[in-house]
Order: sequence, then structure tokens, then C-alpha cells
Amino acid sequence: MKKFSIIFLALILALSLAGTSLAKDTLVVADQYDATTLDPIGHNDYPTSRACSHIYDTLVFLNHDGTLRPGLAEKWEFLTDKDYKMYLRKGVKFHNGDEMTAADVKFSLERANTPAGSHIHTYSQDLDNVEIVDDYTVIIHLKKVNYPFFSSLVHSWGNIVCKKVVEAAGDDYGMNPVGTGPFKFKEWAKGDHYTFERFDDYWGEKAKFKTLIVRSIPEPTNRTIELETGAVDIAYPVTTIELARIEENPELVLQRKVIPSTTYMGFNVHKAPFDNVKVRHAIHALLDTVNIQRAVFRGVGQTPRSLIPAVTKYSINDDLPAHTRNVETAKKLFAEAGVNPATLKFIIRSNERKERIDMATIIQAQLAEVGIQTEIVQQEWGAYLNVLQQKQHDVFLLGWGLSVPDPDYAVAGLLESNAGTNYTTFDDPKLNEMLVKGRSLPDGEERAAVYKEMQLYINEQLPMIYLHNDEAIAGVRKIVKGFEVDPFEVHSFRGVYFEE
Amino acid sequence: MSEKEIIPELVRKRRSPFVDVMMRLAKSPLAMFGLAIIFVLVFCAIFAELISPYSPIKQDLMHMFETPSAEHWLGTDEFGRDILSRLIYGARVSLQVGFIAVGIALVTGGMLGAVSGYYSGKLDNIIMRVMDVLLSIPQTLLAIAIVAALGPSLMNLMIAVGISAVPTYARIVRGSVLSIRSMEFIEAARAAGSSDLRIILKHIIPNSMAPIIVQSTLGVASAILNAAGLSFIGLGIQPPNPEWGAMLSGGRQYIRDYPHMTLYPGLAIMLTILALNFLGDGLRDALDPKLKR
Amino acid sequence: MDNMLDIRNLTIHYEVESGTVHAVEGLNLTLGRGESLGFVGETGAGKTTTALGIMRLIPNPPGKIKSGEIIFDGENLLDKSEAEMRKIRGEKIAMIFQDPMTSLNPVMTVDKQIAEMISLHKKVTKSEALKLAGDMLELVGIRRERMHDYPHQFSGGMKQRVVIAIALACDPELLIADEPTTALDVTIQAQVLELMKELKQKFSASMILITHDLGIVAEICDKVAIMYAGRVVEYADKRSLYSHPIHPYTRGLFRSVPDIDEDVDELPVIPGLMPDPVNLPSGCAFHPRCSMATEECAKVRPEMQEAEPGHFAACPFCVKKFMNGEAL
Amino acid sequence: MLKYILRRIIMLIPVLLGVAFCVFTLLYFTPGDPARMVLGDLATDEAIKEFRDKEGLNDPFLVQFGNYIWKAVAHGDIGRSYSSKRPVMQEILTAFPYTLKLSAFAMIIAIIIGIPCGIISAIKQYSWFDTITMIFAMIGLSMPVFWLGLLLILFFAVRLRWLPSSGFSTFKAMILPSVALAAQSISMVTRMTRSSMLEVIRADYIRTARAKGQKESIVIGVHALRNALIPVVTLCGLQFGQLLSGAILTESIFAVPGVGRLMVNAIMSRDYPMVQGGVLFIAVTFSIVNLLVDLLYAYIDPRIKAELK
Repeated sequence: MKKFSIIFLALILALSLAGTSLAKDTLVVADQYDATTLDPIGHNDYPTSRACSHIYDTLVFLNHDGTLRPGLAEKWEFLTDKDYKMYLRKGVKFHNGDEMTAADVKFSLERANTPAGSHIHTYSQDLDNVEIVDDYTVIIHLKKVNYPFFSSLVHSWGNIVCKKVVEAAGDDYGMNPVGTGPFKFKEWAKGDHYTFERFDDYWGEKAKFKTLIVRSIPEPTNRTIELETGAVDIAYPVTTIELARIEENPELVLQRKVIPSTTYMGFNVHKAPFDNVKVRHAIHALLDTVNIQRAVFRGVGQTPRSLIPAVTKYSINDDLPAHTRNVETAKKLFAEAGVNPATLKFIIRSNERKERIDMATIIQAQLAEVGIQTEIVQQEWGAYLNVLQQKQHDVFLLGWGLSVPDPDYAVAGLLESNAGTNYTTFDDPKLNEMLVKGRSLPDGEERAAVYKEMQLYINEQLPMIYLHNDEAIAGVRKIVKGFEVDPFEVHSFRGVYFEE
Repeated sequence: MSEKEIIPELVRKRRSPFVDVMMRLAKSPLAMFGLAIIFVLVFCAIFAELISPYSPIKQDLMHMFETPSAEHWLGTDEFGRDILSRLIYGARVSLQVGFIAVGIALVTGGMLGAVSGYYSGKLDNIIMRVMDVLLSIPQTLLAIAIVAALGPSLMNLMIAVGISAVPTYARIVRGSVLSIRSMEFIEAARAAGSSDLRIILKHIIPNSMAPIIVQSTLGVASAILNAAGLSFIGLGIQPPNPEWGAMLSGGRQYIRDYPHMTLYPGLAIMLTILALNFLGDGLRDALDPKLKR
Repeated sequence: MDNMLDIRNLTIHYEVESGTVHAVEGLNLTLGRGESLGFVGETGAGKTTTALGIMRLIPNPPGKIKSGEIIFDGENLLDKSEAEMRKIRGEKIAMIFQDPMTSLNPVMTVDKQIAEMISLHKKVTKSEALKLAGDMLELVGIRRERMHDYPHQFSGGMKQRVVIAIALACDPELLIADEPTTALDVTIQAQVLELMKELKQKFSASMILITHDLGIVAEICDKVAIMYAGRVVEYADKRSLYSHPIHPYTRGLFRSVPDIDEDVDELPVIPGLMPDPVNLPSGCAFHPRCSMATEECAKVRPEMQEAEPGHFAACPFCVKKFMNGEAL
Repeated sequence: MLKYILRRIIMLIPVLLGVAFCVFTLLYFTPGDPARMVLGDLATDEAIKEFRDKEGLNDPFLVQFGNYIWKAVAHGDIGRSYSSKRPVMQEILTAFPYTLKLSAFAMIIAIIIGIPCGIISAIKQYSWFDTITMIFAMIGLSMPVFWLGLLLILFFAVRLRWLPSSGFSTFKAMILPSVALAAQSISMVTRMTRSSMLEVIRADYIRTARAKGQKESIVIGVHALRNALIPVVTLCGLQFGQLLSGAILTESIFAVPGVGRLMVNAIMSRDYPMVQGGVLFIAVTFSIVNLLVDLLYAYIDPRIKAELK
């Protein structure tokens, strides 16, 4: 027995030593979740967008400040409000050696409107067709004027795939991606990690390290531990509780940036008493949203004051005063509405995300002070969405993030009458009109005015109470240089290098 | 010739079987330890309002994450709620889940098992095949699927945990029924013209009690564990209700800074299970002295 | 007399929850070379414990040899180390157990179980041992082809034959047979007994036959020891014991054996039960059941006394009577 | 023997049909529209309708079930995952090695620790070793795996920094999850070995072996152990089956991308084909492990073997 255990120990030792030797030509990143597919139009979630961004390129690239720069398209011109001419970069190679041409661009964008792209139809639905002028020139034709559409090309859906490969692979494409990006696919241990390798024929600046490994570590604590022990070089997202630990560690650097996202508590405005705008304001007055945000996020992010996130253009967030709790106002409003808060009883719904449940728990307690009885129902995502779609809910907590830097996306998806994700059931002709107008205008004073008015109008109607505007936070080892956290949370490693 | 014959059985004084079992149980210190803890828990569950120092859901955002102190013996959680109070109320939830889930499993499984064992033949075959089907789906997975289907709530949790344990009881009951059925006194009862139902209720069930009692005690333990596991992955009891598994899961991300948030609920679960297991083991030995070594 | 086995004042106790079980209490016994001794007593009298004591196989805990000597071939077995005892077990002293159903390892073929014994005590190769095992099987009347079978494939009688084969495989000097036929059908009993008798002759071993059946003793043994509550109460050669038992217990035993020559309505039974071995009666353990008991019997523990040459009994009262030629 | 195996496999068929039916029914009544889950909350109504038509989600219940079984039986096709679009079988086979490794390690640990501890406990019954082992075994049995996992992480990953807290690609990373998962099995194996050993070492044939003059180590190690292991093997087999299918919590704590986590994610995201396929797969694995256990049982115990023939 003894002998056996010695052998066993030796085995453990040997294997553990073998596991640790990593030459610094490999960047190991910890993400929260694994990608679901590597087909750029087969998803609409952050981890997958991030994975795709390493393998693929889009026609235009997004700068951290929200402006655009040339990507696979060297330059472009707007022929009309609905027709964009794109001049493609020449000599761009796919990972399989084929050259990228106009046919691939046409195929990639038009594919988004097939059932395969149903996840991202919101972005692609106004695309009519892509016209091939020659091998290196295409014209994108829209069905109707939609200025935000052009910005949406930076979203994962605008990634250019290789027509030949996609057609050959069929349903299996998601596991065998071929793009033009700086990294090519190597292997994917689903649920654990994926490994990409530098693409040496990349058209732009080549990656400065050979291998990229992205591990999925769902537990925030575990991500930090792995970062501290040096098992990973970059870890995100970092949660509040882990901030100080990373900040205080001399080997680590904390990077944080406010991002265009909003967590809100929505009312079902078609259901009494929430159909009464006074009741909505009364409930708002009861909630100390600033301190709720502080208690739950303890220094990360802020309480939004407008639906268009502070970092997004035309936001008036920073011009508005902070919300303060006022129970007297609330009582007055309830009285005006003819509602006795002590008789109110409703359900607050959320998915099982910890911070949302935490916020709901505090909200519940604060509402209880005037006798409002609430029950928190947390459901797993599928059942939760289903309930929201039935539109029989009372009050719910949900988040909304922008991956495209245009204020239209911050409002339309949530409040436009026909939007699939309009769970407040808000149905207001005036707002619809404003949205259409905003989309039809090119950037400028006039467009800014539309969105300013829109924001004030929404705050007046108050279909939702804003709870939290998040930050993108990443922990980075000091030796990792050239990484900057992306405000749209599609972090890029194109410029990353090591400094020993 | 074995020890049993070398050491002749002492002539036992005639006592009722219940007293007899209890006397034997009382001889096992571990079983008594278990029983004591269970009494404490039951006491907590019944008198939670009286003994808990604070309300389990009262938030105090000024005193979040406090480590144990004179005011909060076990500290406070991320909302400044008193952990001790939450544990005390949590006992109520856990015991409820444990006992009701086992109750569901026992009644359903017991009936199926008794009927199956008593009538044998085709009916037995059908029931046992259905049990086989349920048995080949792992309990946790089955419970998750049931909770997912019914939606998470205390009742559904109990149903899910209960249903997933039905086959175990059906098998045990069927087994003991089969062994008892062939015994002479059943034949005698049948010969005396007793009805099937009467035979099942009056003879078979009482006589198959021993393994059922043992299994139920252990079953309560595994039901509590199962329910805590489901709550841990977010499919259990809804906030702000205090449930040990959910408390553990909630404190999980603070484990490095505030380990007390996970330590105590974990300890509570473990102690409860430990107590039930000790008691179950003790009962097994007491009910079946032959097994005692 | 050349005593092969001489047990002196052997005391074996079991420590159990309810107290100390006095399984064997100051037992004396001798056995000559080539002799066979019938060891008779009721269940619980301590016969098996004595046998296990000789083998030094008392389960400990709870059992313990408290005192005494077991002189075998002039050496005290109780002074032997465990390793020395292992040499003696099987090779010098072999044992046949009561229940053949459980005495064989269910997951081992019988030839291996016999061969194990052989390899332990003889310098032979594995295949030789297996061959010898086959020989042994044939000797006890089992066809060689069946040597690779498992115990469960044999009937009870055949299993007991296998057990006998194991015991005799190394030609032991002393064979202890613990109720070898009790668990068998009556017809099989006779066959097995016949076999044992025959083999005993053939191997010229001494034997202790533990039984509660006086008939079997009469058939096989030369000497008889009667045991009661942990002690030998009477010891004699078969003839004298059967013709004139002395101890009241022995006489009681004989009376309870049906005699086909006589026609009685009811067999006289010894009144009362075996005493609780945890609380043995003071003095003579038998006195509570003895019709002849006096106050003296409850006080003094009677020693064995020689009533006639080779015939001992532990009842001074009866011995005296016998020697005086009075009727018992 | 072969006939027996064949019969067992044939008996599996109705069980699997039953499992498929159960899961199908359960999912059918589970709230949440798979179309919505698959296509995302941005999907248009047309897209959802199209999806439902294509996947046959609008067909009557029995038709859906029949189609599923027919495809599975006739083409060996148990569908594609809604979320990854990969064949369900492929997804499972990607995840299964992790679970298999995890369970196997846990089982090996349980056997390496449990059997010797059980044997020593039995031989030295009532000694301090026995008492301590039994108390530890009881604690191990009562320890919620998710708590033990957290404690292990806290201690070995956070405090001592010896072992990684998640991932399952290196041997080092496998240690903590395997140990956490093994805890209950260690306890069970120890307890079972002990009680079975206690029963066996009092058996008559053990005395026979001693009476032969056999060394105590061989008496225990060969005669007693082989007999005592019969129920232990059964237990290990059943445990292994349980581990294979039930490592859900462990997998979720240590982020092991195994079948358990795959299944939970599938249930959460309404990935119907994945759930169905997964449960069927688990049921098959479970049954095969049970069959193997029975065969092993027969191998160890000739009495059972005789019955099988």
C-alpha cells in the first residue's frame, strides 16, 4: 500500500510539473462563459462576440471612443441615405489561403437575413441586398433609411466569412470557422477553453504572440485566483468583490471603463396599477436607487439617470440630477392616483443573476416600508423570458447592453412598440415617431435634439426605473502590455505583447 | 458453530418492541447525538420567531458583511441580515423539505411497492418497469428537470425531490412485502378470509416497517441535501426566504473575504445530515440486532 | 501413559457487553497417542471453545485464554508464538468444522482450498499440490474431475468430505472434529462417519470428536469426556463410561437417550436449563439441576476424582458411592 | 453468459423508451419556448414560426415523440443542439470524457482510500483507528459536495495556492474536483468494506483458513477480502454510475465542462434535443455500467455466475 501511494504521489508531482511550463508566447485569458458557436451570425452574446472578433474582421472597425475606422473596407462613401459603397482591401487572405473578395462580403451580410441569422435580425433586417460592383467593391442597399445600420457593421454579425467554406460545412460550420482575423482556429474544448493561433498571413499588424487560449471560468472568485496565481494573464469580467484584491496586488493592473449598458426595473405598463404613470413615479420615489446601486455594486458603475447610457452619444445622463428617495412625494403621488400602497401586492421577477436578485431584495424591503407587499420570483433564463413574453408579469429586472455605438439601439429595442424585447409593453406613438425620425437623420445637431427630447419624454413616462450602469472591468497581469479594456466589451488582443 | 451459539442469547425480559428498540437505540451515543441535534433543529423550526434574535429578512445596509460579534453571533450577510436568524429560520425550510419530500416519496413509493409486491404478476411487472425507468435517470438530474418544468418554489422543490426518490421506496417496500408475503402468518390471515387491503394494511405494512423507517431517516437526510443542492444552483427556494443551500450559494462569491457567510450554512447542512445519518445508522442497528457487530 | 495432549486447568472467557462468559472454566483433559476421544456435552457447554483453544483460534476480542496449559507433544501451545502455531495448525493439529456449508470459501475452487493446506506445510510446487489435492479428493470419495468445482456445486455431504480432505491433507497427528455430522442428513451422517473412521485408521491420527450424540461416540471413540458448563465432569474409557456412568449429569444424559430395548412412555429429561455462563452457579455448576445435591455442592467446586483406573468424575459424592459399591 | 448479456440488453430497450417518453413529457410541459430560446429575444415572429415548423414543435405531442424515436432508431440521429447547432451526440461525446475522467479519478480515490481504511477498521474493530475512520466516514457522507468543494478551493487554491480552482485540462486541475466528488464515495466504500469485512472475517471458512495454518495476512488479504469485496464491487459500480451521471454540482463548482453541466445548461436554455439526448445517453451509460457491475459480480462470485448460466 505504501509503495503504491508513493508511486501515486510521484505521478501527481510529475504531471503537475508538466502542466506548468508555458513559454511566454501564449496569452491565457479567463472569460466568464464559453462561446456558444464560432459562426458570427449564430449568436448574440458577449463571450461569443469576443471569440469571433479574434477570428474574423468586420468591414469597419470600432475605436474605443465610439468612432469608426477602416477595417476590411479601406474606405466607403454614402451614395444615398440607403446605399453605401464599400471599397475592399486587396490581398486579404482567409485562414485557408483563399483571398477575400466581394462575393464573400455579399454572402456574409446577406446570410444574416436567412433563418440562420435569426439571433441578430434586429441589426440586419433593414438590409436589402449587397451588390457586387467588382471583386473589390460592393454596394450595400438598405430597404429604408437607417443611419444606425452602418455602425452596426462593427457588431459580430458584420464579420466576413469565407463563402466557400461556409457552404461546404453547412450546419457544422460553427465548429470549424475560417475568417480573415489575426488568429486562426486551432481547437475548442467546449465549456473549458478554446485555443487560437496566430495567423501569419494576416493583412494587418500580426499578433505578437503565437497562441491565444481563452478559458471559461464562470466563478468570479476563481477567475481572480487564476489571475493571481498567474495561470491566466487577463481576466474579465471582474466583480465588485474582487476589485480591491486586484488593485492591491502589485503584479496586477485593474482596467475599468463605463460601458453603454443599463440594468432596469421595468413595469408592465398595460397592467394595473402600473398603467398609471403616477404609480410608476410613486414607486420610483420610494426607491433609493442611488444607494441600492451602491449597496449592491459597491463602487462599480453608477445609477443611470437616462435610458441612453452616459458614454453613448446624445446622452443627457450627466446633465440630469441624481434621483433621491422621497417617501412623502411617493405618498402624495399614490394619493393622487387613488391607490393605497398598503393594498398593493405584486411580483418582482428576475433571472437568477446574483446582483439582480440582490437589488430586488433591497427594493422589496424599501417598498415594504409603505406596506407594499412583493414577492421575488427568480427563474432560470428560459422560463423567465417565457414569462415576460406572455406579458402577464408585474415588475421585472432586466439588462440591456449596446454593442453598437448608436443611441437608437439603446431605446428602440426596449420601448418601440413592435420590438421583440419590449417587455414593458410600452406602446407610445409619440416615442415611435421620435425613433423613426432619429434613425432617418445623419449625425448632427438636429439628431442630437431628437434624442434629447426623447430621453426627457421617457423619464416623464417612466416605463422603467434605472438601476445600474455597468463598467467593463478586467484584471491584467503587469507583464501584459498593449491591452485596453473595450467599452463595448469585445476586448481585442491584437496589440498585446509581453514585457518580462 | 459460531459465536452466537457459544454465547447463548440472554433471556430477555418481555418488553414492547418499541421500548426494546428505544432501549437499544439509547445505548448508541452517536444515535443519541443525532437525535439531540434533530430535536434542537425541530425546536428551532417550531419556535423560530421566539428564539431568533432578528428577523431573517430584515436588511441593514449599514452593517453588511459583519463578522461574528456579540450583536450578530454569526455575523451578517451582504444585506446586513443576521446570519444566525437566517439559519434558525432555514431549519424550518430544510426540515419541511426533508420531511415532506420523504413523505411524498414514501406514500407514493410505498403504495406502489406494496401493491407491486403483493399482487406480483403483471401489475408488479408494469410498476417495477416504470420504477426502472425512473431509476435510470439520476436523481439530481430528474429533480432539476422536474423543478425546471414546474418552476422553482418550495412546494415544487419538495415534489421534485420527493418524486425522484419514489423508486427507492417502491423497491424497498416491494422487497420486504415479497419476503413477508410468503410467511406463514400471512397465509393464515388469508385462510381466515381477510381481504387483501386488510392484509396489506394490518400485516404487511407493519411488518415491513423496519427497513422503511431506516430508509426514511436516511432519506430525509438525502432530501435535504438534494434540495440544498438545487437551491445552490438557483433552482430552489426563492429569496428572501432563508434556505441553507441558497445562503451557501449566495455567500459563495464572498468566500475569500467573508468566509463566515459560507461556513455557517455549510456547517448547518452538514450537522443536520450527520445527525440524521447517525440516527439512521443507530435505528438500523436497533431494529435489526442481528446486524449489530 | 504417553499423553499426546494434556490440557491442564484451561480457562477461557469471553468478554461481552452483559459480562464475562465463562465458556471454559478450569478444564483438564488428556489424550493418548492414537486414541480417539469423544467430547460430549450440551450446546454451550464449551466444547467448541475448548477445541478452538487448542488451535489457539479463539476470536479475540471477545475471547481470551485466561489461564492453564495445553501441552501438546510435550510443549505448551499457549507459550508458542503465532508463527510457531501456524506451523502446528494444519500440519500437527487439523480441525473439521461443524457446518460444511459455510466452512469452505465460496469463491475458491475446492482443489485450491485443499492445495492451500498442502503448500503451506509441504515443500511441493503448486501443480504438485493441486495433484495431491486431487488425490485427497479421491480418497474421500469425490471424483477427480470435480476438483475444479466451487463449493456451491457440491451437496452438504460432499462438502464435508472436502472439509475432511483438507483436514487430513497434511497427515495431522491430531484431528479435532467439531460435530462433523450435525448439519447433515441422517443417511449422509452415517457415510461421513464411516469415512472418518476409516481415514482415522489409515492416517493413524489421534482424534477429538466433539458431539452431543452419545451414539456416535459409542461407534467411533475409545475414550469419552463429558463436559458441563465449561468443565469436564466425567472422563473415562468408553466401555466403563457406558457401562457405569458416575456423574449425575452423565447419568442424566444416558437416561435421556432412548433405548430401543426398553419400552418407556416418556423419556426422563434432566430438569432445568444449562446455567447462564455469565453467572455460573457457585460450587458444582450442576447442583441446581442435580437431584442429589446437598448444601456442600453449592459451596465447594468438586475436583475430578478417580473412581476406578482411568475413570474420573467430578462428583465426590457419587465417586464415593461408586467406590463403596452403592447404587447410583 | 452471452445469452444473459443479450437478454439484459434487450431488456434495456423498453426502459430507454420509457426514459425517452418521461423526458419528452416533462419537457413538453416545461414552460419556455425553445424557439425563443434558440433564436434569442431579438428574433422576429416569422423566424420563430419558421423554426417551430422546421423543428416540428407545432405537431401534436405523440407525433413529435414518434418522430424523435423513429429518427433515433432508424437513423441513429438524436438531433442537433439548438444552441450550438452541433449534433447532440457530438456535444455529449465532447463533454463525456471530462465526466468520465472526473468520475474515474473520484472512484479510484475512493477505492484507494476506502478499501484499505475499511479493512483496517474491520480488523481493528473498536480501536481508535476504527472509531476515527467511522466518524470521518460519516462526516464525509454528510458533507454537501458543494460545500466541500468551496472549502477545498478556499484552502488549497486560495490559501495555499497549491492547486488551480477550476478548469479540467491539466492533471493538477483535476485533483480538487475529483477529491470533492470522491468524498461521499470514499465514505460509502469504507463503510461497506468494513461491514462486509466484519461479516466475512467471522465466517466459518475464514476459521478454516486459519486452521490450515495460513498466515493472517493471506487469510485477510485473500480469503476474506475476495468475499468481502463482492458487495463492495457492486457498490463501487453503482457509485460509478451515479458519479458519471450525477457530478452536476461538482462540475458546476469547479467549472468542469462535463455532461452534468452540459445537461444543466441544456435544461436552462431549453435545448430540447440536447436534454433528451443527454438523458438518454446517461440512462444508457448507467444501465451499461450496471450490466458491467453484474458481470463483474458474476466474475468474482461463482455462485452468481452459476445462476446466470
